[in-house]
Amino acid sequence: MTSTEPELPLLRIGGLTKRFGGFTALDNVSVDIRAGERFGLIGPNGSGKTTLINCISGAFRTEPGTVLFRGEDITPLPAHMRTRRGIARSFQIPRPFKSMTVVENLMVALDFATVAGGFVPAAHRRDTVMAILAQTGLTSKADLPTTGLSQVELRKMELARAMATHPKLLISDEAMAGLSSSEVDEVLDLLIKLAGEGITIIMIEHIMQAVMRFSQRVMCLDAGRIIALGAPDEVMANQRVQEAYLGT
Amino acid sequence: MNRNSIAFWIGAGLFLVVVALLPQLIRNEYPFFAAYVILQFIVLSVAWSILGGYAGYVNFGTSAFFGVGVYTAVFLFKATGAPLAVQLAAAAAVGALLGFAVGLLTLRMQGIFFSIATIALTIVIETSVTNWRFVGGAAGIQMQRPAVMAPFDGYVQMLVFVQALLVVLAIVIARYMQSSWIGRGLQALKDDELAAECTGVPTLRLKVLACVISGALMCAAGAPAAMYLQYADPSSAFNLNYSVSVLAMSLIGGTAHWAGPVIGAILLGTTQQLLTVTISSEVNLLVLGIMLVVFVVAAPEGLIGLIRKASRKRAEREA
Amino acid sequence: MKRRTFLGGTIAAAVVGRTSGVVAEQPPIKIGMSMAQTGGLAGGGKASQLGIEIWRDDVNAKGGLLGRKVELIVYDDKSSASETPAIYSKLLDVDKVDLLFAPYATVPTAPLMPLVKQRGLLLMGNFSFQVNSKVGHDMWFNNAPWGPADSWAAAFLDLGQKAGGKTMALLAADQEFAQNLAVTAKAVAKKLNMSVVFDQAYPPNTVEFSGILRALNAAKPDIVYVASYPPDSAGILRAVNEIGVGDNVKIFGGGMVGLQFAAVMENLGSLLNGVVNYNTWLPEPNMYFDGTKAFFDAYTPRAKEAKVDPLGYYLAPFGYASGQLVEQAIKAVGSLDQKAIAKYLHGNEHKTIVGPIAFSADGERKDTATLMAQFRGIKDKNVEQFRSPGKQVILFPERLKSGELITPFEAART
Amino acid sequence: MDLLLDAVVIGVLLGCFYAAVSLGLSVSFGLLDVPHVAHPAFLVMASYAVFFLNDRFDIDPLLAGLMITPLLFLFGLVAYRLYYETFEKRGSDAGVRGIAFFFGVAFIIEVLIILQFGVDQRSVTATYIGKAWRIGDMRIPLRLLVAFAVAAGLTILLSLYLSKTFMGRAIRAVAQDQEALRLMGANPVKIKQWAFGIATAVLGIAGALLIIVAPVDPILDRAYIGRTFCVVVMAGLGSMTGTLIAAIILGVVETIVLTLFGASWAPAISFAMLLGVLAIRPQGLFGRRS
Repeated sequence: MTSTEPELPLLRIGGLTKRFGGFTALDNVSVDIRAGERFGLIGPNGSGKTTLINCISGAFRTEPGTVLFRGEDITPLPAHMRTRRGIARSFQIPRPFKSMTVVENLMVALDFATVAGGFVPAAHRRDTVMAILAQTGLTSKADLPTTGLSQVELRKMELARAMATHPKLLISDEAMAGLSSSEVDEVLDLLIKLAGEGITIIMIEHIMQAVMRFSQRVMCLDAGRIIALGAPDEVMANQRVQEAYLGT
Repeated sequence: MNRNSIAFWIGAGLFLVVVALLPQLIRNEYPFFAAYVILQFIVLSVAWSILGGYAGYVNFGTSAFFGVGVYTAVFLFKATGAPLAVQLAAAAAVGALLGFAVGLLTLRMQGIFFSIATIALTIVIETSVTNWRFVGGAAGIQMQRPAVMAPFDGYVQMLVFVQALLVVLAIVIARYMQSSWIGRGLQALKDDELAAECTGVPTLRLKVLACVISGALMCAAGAPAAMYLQYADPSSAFNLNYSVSVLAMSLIGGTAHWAGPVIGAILLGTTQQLLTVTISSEVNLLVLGIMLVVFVVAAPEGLIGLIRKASRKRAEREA
Repeated sequence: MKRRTFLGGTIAAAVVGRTSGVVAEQPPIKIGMSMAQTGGLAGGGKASQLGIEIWRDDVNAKGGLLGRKVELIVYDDKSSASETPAIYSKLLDVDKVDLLFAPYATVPTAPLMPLVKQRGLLLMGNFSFQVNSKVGHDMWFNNAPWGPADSWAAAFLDLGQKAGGKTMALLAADQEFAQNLAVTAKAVAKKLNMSVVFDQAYPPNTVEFSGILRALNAAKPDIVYVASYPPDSAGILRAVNEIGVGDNVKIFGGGMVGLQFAAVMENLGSLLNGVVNYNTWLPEPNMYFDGTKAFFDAYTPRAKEAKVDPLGYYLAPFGYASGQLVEQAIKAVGSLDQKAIAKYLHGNEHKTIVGPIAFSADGERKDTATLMAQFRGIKDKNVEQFRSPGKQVILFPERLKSGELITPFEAART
Repeated sequence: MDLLLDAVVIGVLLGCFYAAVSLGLSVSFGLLDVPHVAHPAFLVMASYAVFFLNDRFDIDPLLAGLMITPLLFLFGLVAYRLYYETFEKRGSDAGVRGIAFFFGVAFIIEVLIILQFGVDQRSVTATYIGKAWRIGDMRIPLRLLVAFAVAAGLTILLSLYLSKTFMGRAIRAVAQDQEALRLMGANPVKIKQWAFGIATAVLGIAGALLIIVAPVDPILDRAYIGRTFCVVVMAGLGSMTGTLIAAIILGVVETIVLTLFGASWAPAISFAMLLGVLAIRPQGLFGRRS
């Protein structure tokens, strides 16, 4: 199941293992993600999806296993260094900077994440932020405090904040959980649009329709192991995947 | 430079000029003694807020930093007779180093653990100084001030000016940090440390930076105290009172803006000075207790929060 | 009622002085001081202040000084050194007091010494220990009976040596006053050719002394010199009672602060028996001078009302004596000229309710009048027993003596 | 060697006493995350109540401690309600302001004690105070043995309560996952309030021990802020047996340093140990969090 492409993958995860005390959350996970890919990550609750992206984004340290990003070993790097190299994420439960407005939330990303790409000159900062907000449909909320946002707006704000870090890889952690079907479509459209701009996206999702519509490849985790990886319909048809889902 | 900044710098300049001229206008020494204490608390509160307010890490060890400042000055004075400016600079350097060490050691922990670590640190440092015979140990040490330097005609007046300089320095730093990327990073990590980290904020480095700056300022604020009291003993220099008063001043003023701790320190510092010379009994402590409880319950964002709310309401009415 | 008692203690003084119009033509003579109302020194501070207040009332009843009423201005220094410079500056520059009394104890007094020296002011000290030794101010006078720095330790170790002691253990709190005592004790021991077999400084807030006392016992000293603070003094004596100190100990005590305060003495009761400790005034026959009895007759009811130490032997009469000293000096000089007052105080012996007082050049007593007294026949839970003579037998100094040392320590405990 | 054995024995007993005064905090701070810096002030207050009953009515201090337990429980319920209404309910930033709030409460308690009882230190009388138990050459103060027995009993009782009873398990659950509890139909606020009541009620006995072991004064609480938090953090939050063990470690180390090395270094050693634990094992020695 390993990829056979000659060029280097954007992200290469090799032999990743993560234990909490006696509990093994991830067990020897290896996968490559190609540049520009739309990658779906599924699995029942507690299967290790969020743990995996925590390991990719640097929130957790991993003992055995490596994470290679654009050919560089980023395993020892803390999260913010990974963000600066181009890995951005959203959170399962939105984590806005509560004391700030929407614009200020994005400013944080501009201030800190784009160090490698050079500072955005002061005069253009607001323009840059507003452009991202326009893209995510949050223009009218720009100067509101985040406490005043609805659930779907919070999700979009998180994606916008992630975008403001100018990522090459965007990880969306259940950005559609708890949204209405029309809102799910909104967010999904947004993610597809972002992918169209050349950003590689890993999407964790429970809503299968969304996964099927979005993903070029899907990986299914169960109890910390990869049980299926491939084209969406192949994975869905996989018996172990079905068992895993029905089993919970 | 916008209008706001110009007003700020003019204000700061005027403040220093007034402090420098005051000895010519007021011959009475008492206001200088009282002012010195209040200014000292302003520096401490502003410095505390850099870590405690902006980053949300509650330092219980204000007295540790203050005491280290005092004893750096005592040591230098006793060992080399170094002038005040050298004592100050050395205290700031030691404070920065201490802040760096404390930060690296403890800032990986969650907020409350950091607070507890700072309590422990205070006790460890106080005990060490108590056992350090060269600076007097537990028995304390008396010092004779050197002659006052021109253009000042009284030592206390000079110390007030020095402390006023520190106030301006502390505010300038706090103000810069608040409005710059550093402040935004600290605010982000205060709101949500993981989200901040994943937005590119080097949280540990920023916290350590805040701890270094805060520590340097606190130690600097403590350094002149040796010459102010002409006496130092560990139980006074490491008094819990500094930690609690500074915490109270910052919260009463509000920590979201640099002006908060300034207002809080002036308000509570003046109140304490007044109570000392009026009621002058255990009621003094009772007032501090009640003010703390009332403010954190009724004005969670401090006075600054109340002012902002009021002005927002006015703006809404006018709109 | 409650409110009045806690406010009353401190500001009533100022109010009374201002509102009484008996000698309205002349402004009052103002005496300023800080005194601990809160913090660790508060118990002593309040008792001391009451003594001074009784003197003020007495002198005003006699028509005041130089035909002027005496007024006290007292602020709380919270037992801390960092408060006193501002307070004394306020007293001098805003309240314009005519005379300064020092706060109770060494720490709050220490920062004032350079101030009064620079301004050339008289400071009537209040139980500080060797605070002037490095400053050398010639207008400083200590009301405490300490005398020369080493006399304290010398008195105790002398008693021990006469009882056959050759080795000494030193247990001192790691705090200001106790450490000063410890230093002089070591110097005296050297002079007396006594070997120090145990020397420990224990930290403030130590909870349990049984361990440390075992270590002390293991050194098998003949003399145990303890320099401790109130909370620890009780802990140490409890541990002594439980663990014992061994039969070879001839004499135990010396510099335990706290065993002079009624609440502590009442708590410890029979645990006190046998301990030889320093004191300043005790109800023994030789201790009554002109006015002493009248003073305690006035003190006892007022102390009860103000919730201050009911016995008040340790500090209160010396507060009164401070007043008597300046009273006599001002009367003799005929003015408030501080230089003249200081000169008079240095040049003469003064009669007070705590006995005659003469000062040496450094402002301390010429001869020590620090008492070394042994607790005897103390029962539990009874504060009134301490009012009768024989409960604390004075062993030193010779002229005030009321009995002989019972030794060894274990024999004296029963 | 004899001395070392002695120091260890005394240290263990002293440690048990430290455990007794820290158990309440282990519940309120360890399990409920309430930054209860007024815990030692509550403790001293309980000691003064015990003193009052002992002094006035000659009631045995331990019995007096038991007598005030229900009152303290109610006091705890009210205190938590107040805290909840002003902080937890509003959510944001409760940590910093909570600390300030409890400091304020602690000062108010200190002043109230001074006004009622004066600034002098107080102690109680009981048959087991001032006597020692002799084993061969060793003498152990009875009051420490009492503290030891009571503390051990208290720890066991509290552990049993938290693991065996429904309410106890609910308290442990609330510490881990409030949402899950809410889904189970239990009201986490009620449970936390109850738990805080328990944490305060325990102070009745703990306060009695405090004044049995040594005299108390109105500002004694300040000396115990460091000690109690040190024990609870070293234990790992919310572990009762961990609290007992950590307290014993603190007691033993403190006593050994006090007895055998430079006594004046004792506080530095114990708190340096805390710093070490925090730096190396932030979850404490027996921590529940990984």
